[in-house]
Amino acid sequence: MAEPITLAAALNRALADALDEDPTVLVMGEDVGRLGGVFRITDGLHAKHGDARVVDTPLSESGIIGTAIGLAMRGYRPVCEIQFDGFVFPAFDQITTQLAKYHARSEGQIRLPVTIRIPYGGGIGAVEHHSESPEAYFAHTPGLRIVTCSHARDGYQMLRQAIACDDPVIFLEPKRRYWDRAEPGEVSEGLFEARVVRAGTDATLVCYGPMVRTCLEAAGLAEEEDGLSLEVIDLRSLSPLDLGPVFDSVHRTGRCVVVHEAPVFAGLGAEIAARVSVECFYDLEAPVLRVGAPYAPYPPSKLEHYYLPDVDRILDAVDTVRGM
Amino acid sequence: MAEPITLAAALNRALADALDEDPTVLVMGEDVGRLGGVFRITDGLHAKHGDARVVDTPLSESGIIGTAIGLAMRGYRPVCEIQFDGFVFPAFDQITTQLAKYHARSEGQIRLPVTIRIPYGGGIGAVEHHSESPEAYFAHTPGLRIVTCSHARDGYQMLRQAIACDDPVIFLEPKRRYWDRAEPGEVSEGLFEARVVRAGTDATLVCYGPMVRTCLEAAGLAEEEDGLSLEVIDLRSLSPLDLGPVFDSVHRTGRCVVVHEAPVFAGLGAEIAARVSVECFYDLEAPVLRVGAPYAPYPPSKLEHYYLPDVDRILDAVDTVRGM
Amino acid sequence: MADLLQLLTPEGERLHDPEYDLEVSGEELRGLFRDMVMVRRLDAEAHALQRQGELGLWPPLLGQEAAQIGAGRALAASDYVFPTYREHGVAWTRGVDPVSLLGLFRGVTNGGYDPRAHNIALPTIVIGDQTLHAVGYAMGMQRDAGLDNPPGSAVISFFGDGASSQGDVNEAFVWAAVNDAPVVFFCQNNQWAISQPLHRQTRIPLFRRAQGFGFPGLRVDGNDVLAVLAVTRRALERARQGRGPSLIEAFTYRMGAHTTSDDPTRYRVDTELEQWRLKDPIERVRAYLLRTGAGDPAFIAEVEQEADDLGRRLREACLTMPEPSLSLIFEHVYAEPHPLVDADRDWWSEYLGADHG
Amino acid sequence: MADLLQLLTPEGERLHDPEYDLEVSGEELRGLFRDMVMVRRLDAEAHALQRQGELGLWPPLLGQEAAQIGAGRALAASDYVFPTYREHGVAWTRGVDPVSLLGLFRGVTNGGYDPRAHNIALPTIVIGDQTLHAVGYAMGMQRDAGLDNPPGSAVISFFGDGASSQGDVNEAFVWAAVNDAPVVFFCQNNQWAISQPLHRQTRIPLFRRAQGFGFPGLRVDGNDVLAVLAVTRRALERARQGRGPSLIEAFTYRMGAHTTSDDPTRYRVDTELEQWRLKDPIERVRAYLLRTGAGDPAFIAEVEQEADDLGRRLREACLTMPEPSLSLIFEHVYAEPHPLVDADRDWWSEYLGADHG
Ligand SMILES: Cc1ncc(C[n+]2csc(CCOP(=O)(O)OP(=O)(O)O)c2C)c(N)n1
Ligand SMILES: Cc1ncc(C[n+]2csc(CCOP(=O)(O)OP(=O)(O)O)c2C)c(N)n1
Ligand SMILES: [Mg+2]
Ligand SMILES: [Mg+2]
Repeated sequence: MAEPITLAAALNRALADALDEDPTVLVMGEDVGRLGGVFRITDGLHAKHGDARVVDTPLSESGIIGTAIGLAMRGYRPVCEIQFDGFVFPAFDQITTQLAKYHARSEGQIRLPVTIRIPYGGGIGAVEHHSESPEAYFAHTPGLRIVTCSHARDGYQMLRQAIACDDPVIFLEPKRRYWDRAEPGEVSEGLFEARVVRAGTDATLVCYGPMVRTCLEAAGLAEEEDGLSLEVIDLRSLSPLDLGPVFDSVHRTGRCVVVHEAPVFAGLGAEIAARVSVECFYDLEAPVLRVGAPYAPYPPSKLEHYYLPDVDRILDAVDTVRGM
Repeated sequence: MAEPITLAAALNRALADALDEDPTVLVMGEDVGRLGGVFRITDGLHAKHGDARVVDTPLSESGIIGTAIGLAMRGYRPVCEIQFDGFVFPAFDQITTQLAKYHARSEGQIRLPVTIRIPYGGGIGAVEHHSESPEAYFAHTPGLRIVTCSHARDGYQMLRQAIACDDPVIFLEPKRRYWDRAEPGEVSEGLFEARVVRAGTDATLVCYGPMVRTCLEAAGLAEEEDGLSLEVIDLRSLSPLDLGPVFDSVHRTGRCVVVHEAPVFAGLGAEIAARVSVECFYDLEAPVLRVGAPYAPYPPSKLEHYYLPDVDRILDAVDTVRGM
Repeated sequence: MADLLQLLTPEGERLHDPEYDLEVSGEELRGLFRDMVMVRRLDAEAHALQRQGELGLWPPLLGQEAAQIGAGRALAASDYVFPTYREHGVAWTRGVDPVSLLGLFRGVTNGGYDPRAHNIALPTIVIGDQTLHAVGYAMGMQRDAGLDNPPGSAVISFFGDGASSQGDVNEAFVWAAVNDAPVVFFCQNNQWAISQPLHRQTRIPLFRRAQGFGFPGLRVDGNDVLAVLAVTRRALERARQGRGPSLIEAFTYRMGAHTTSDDPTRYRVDTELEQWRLKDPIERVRAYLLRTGAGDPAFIAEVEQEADDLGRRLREACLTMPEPSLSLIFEHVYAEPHPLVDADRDWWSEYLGADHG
Repeated sequence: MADLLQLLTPEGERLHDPEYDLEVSGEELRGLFRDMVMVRRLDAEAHALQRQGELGLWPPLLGQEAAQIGAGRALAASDYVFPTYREHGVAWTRGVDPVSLLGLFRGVTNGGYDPRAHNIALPTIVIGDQTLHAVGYAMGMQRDAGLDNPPGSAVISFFGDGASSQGDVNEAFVWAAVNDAPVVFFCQNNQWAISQPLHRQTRIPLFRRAQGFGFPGLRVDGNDVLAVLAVTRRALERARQGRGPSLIEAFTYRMGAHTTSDDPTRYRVDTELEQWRLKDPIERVRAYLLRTGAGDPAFIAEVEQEADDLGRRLREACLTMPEPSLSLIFEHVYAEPHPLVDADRDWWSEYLGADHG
């Protein structure tokens, strides 16, 4: 399958193969059946597997996660779709209080291999609640694993790996990249490993999900326009965080910029910056900077281009860490 | 009122005075009426003000916050009690999606002066879900203000100020300090200002809520045993964060340890460490260290003394930042 | 009463119900007709604007005109409304300028109008959340009046058939019941929640849900503006008198797509649509007006004309709607000053200033 | 049927109900009596242990023995149970060693037993959450059997009167109804949610809640072990046959404090307690046993003896319960390796090692 496909298609294929290969896998969520989900990620699954395995649910997110927990206790592997990032909060209690803690509570006797797929992030001109980046809430919750893909190549394998994982996994899908194409194929990294997606020597850009493409564009532009060599690292996993490659990189570059869409304040970038500041204390030529959203709710879409990190803001931060 | 009183009594007095002075103030929550709340913080309020103003609610946290929003839209100032930290999550959607965002959504036309009181943190030997520290979730949510008191003196005034604030305020009460006594009286700081609670020169301890007393004990011991001079800063407000005094301090001490009960990973300490690492980049003699909980759910209470920061762990971190 | 109250048949026959009859003057009738035609036009224009890329999204009310106008016109000015994203018709009855409904979907605002000016909250997008706000607001009215007196005003909360599955909506039923809150829960059962048919949410008629919480519920022909007006008036009156909440299930149909992003052909069949087209809420009133002479062709033409004018006005206003400025991101995050927001605002303005300079 | 099913009066008179009659052998009766005496003793011992500082907390089941034993003994081994923190009696019927119920309240574990060994989930402390787990588990049973076949096994979910106000519990009703899930919702209405009397949660009897969601609900004398056994068997049978969910409201009373931390004198009056003492669940069975000769004083003495032995065993086991080790904090956070947890574990062990060395 060398033919380039979209991230949406890759994820759809991952779900289709998981359903084919493992009879305990279920897909559940609002409108995942005939409609195939509002983003069509579950397209065709219901036609093939029917109501028992592709479950159109009532309009109740707490119900989706709560029943998925019960299904997992019975031996199933539910893959839940939350329709948009902004609609995961009614399920927050079930996710943080039950899903994240049941394995520890039961001292290893109860495993909850539940995958929660959430299309997240902005940049698609949507109305309120359709562009949130809730990753920091989940990362601060021990017991969950959080991963996010940035393109079709990773998308297929990461989703397969997430479904196969015996722990609960929050699988964040960068909705504005659903239509980006890449060649599918084997990926060498494990689900929880970061990847250097562009090698460089002058500064390190740390990013994930939708910001990977943006950072690569920034690095490309910096090279063209100023002959700057920026290293770009796609974290891929947010919990656990695989910062080894970041430390290695910053040891060399001495400069680091962390980029995400969520508000900077108490965002995941804070954790990354805090750790890099410790691990690379003697190598840092400049403080670790963070590029993200201001401390404000997601604005009306005509303003989202200000709110979201873009190539210019990233390069502005790079200039700053380079002392210019 | 110079007679020392407990934090619990100070908070009770603040609620009583607020109800007396402002007819729009309401107290609502589970068991806040006749029982006076499980911690007796609302003791006597129902007897004086009755069902209309001291509202025993159904057992439904989303209902408490959702109806408080409606009451606020009608011109009231609800002070909601969430019985324990671990029970706020069913209300997470109403808090993050509605309470935090309605003022921005309405472009300033709708103010929601709702105070949410939450007894939080561990150290009281409780069963699961009764010892959580959820502050980072709220701090990462623009539109909310988060404050936490550490003793009776601040407790009274901070709660009065929180209730008077025209924005939603999450008021975190360090439950294990409810029975600590202090002399009530005027406090010079504004609600959102940090305070240096002990001056020092060798290193800076940044803390809040239940950890303030622990840090002061650590500083006292360090002085006695090693003649170490530790500066202790009580942040008091977590959003906004008042880091000015912290920067001033670290400029002088060059060493900083941030302490909280919540898991270190993606906790509020990360934000503080990241900012101090930027602002004090050239003054730091050592990386900013964080002392908090490991990446694990709150353990059975017989293990909480390992899980929670204590004097020894704090001083161990101080040794580390002092290069020993 | 019957399982589905109807006062005006799809053919425009006036029915009489012993319990829920209604006296309507010719003028009232013409007013209701006009309202429905206007909001259908408003809806069509917004739909067209979205198709032409002027709006990012639009959730059409097509088919639900009678439910929204009947409910909206039952309200007193002092009552308060909590709508979802689809209640354009209700907003119309509150005197909200339709132009201000477009901003949300054009992406220039997350709100659009001043709730205090019209006693209608902003559209709630997160399903069900507003029902609890409505109960809280109603509890406030009770406190204004003193708990022992009838509140005199009431709240109405709109929600959909899908929303009935949300925990918050059911908690709202609990709270309203135990507080005897002056609130009317108005469920527009348009048969679909995006692609989910009603039976994914419930196995029994939705109006029966109320029984389980101890307050009355009834189902009304949601395409019959007179029946909706009658039952909503009654339910509001009950609430204002301090006799507590009720649930109205307006049985109607979402004639259009869920939103302009939706493709209903993937999940429902045209025959269903055809069935419902015969029950059009406007046609039956037109027929009744003409037959009874309460309205003549001239009047109807006049209304159509007015609707076209509204359409033109909407279009112009939409195209000339001012772009929001950067400051809107920061301005209203808090009611009181917040240093971090101020610092961000300053950084952004300086950065963009520099950038653009 | 009557509004409150009863098969054995407080005076120990056997009643007969046309619909819900029950054949119980003398042996069964003695067994139920024994169960109730044992769990009451278990409860009393744990209560005493808490008073002596050996447990941090204890939520007593005193007064709810019949509700819990009647429901528990209606279950088949293959059925699955979702309890709250108060279902010590139900755990007993599942063969869970009572000793393992103490660890949670002694602070040595957050669980205490292996749910898989007894088909009973761990106690759920956060009110209502478990009802959705129960529905999901039941949906799993349906899938095991194939959606078109009767599942053959069923799930029972316990919850309290207060829990009925939680969104999750009502969502569980929605999900169970639309899926015809083989689940029995067993509400122990013990009249109180800490200090909140029932009327803070509902204005009508709780069993009627089920009507609103389209499945049967009924109220049973929760202090009558025979009636509880009969209705629970019937509801479980119905579920196993694929006929969907039902709600049982066991009308009972929390004779003790909410937990050992609670002080009921602040919010309820002794006369209420006195009323309910006359309806004691155990006394009526004792009277019936003796009158019918199904049990003689010797048998009763024997059971008392057995209960005392259990009490002693509990006490000893509690006092000698091993302290948890540091590793428990880290060991089971994840099923698969997690580098951050490993790093934390290593740091803590090294730090404490150093510290203690
Ligand atoms: C909590 C939440 N979950 C999911 C969505 C996505 N969503 C928007 S509208 C809708 C269907 C709503 O159906 P219904 O309540 O019947 O109202 P209708 O759209 O038919 O008017 C869904 C699932 C949402 N807005 N909020
Ligand atoms: C979500 C949540 N909110 C609040 C609490 C605190 N709490 C523990 S038990 C209880 C009352 C429960 O009453 P009920 O459901 O009737 O069960 P009972 O205790 O009477 O058996 C409350 C409010 C909780 N555990 N979980
Ligand atoms: Mg609908
Ligand atoms: Mg109870």
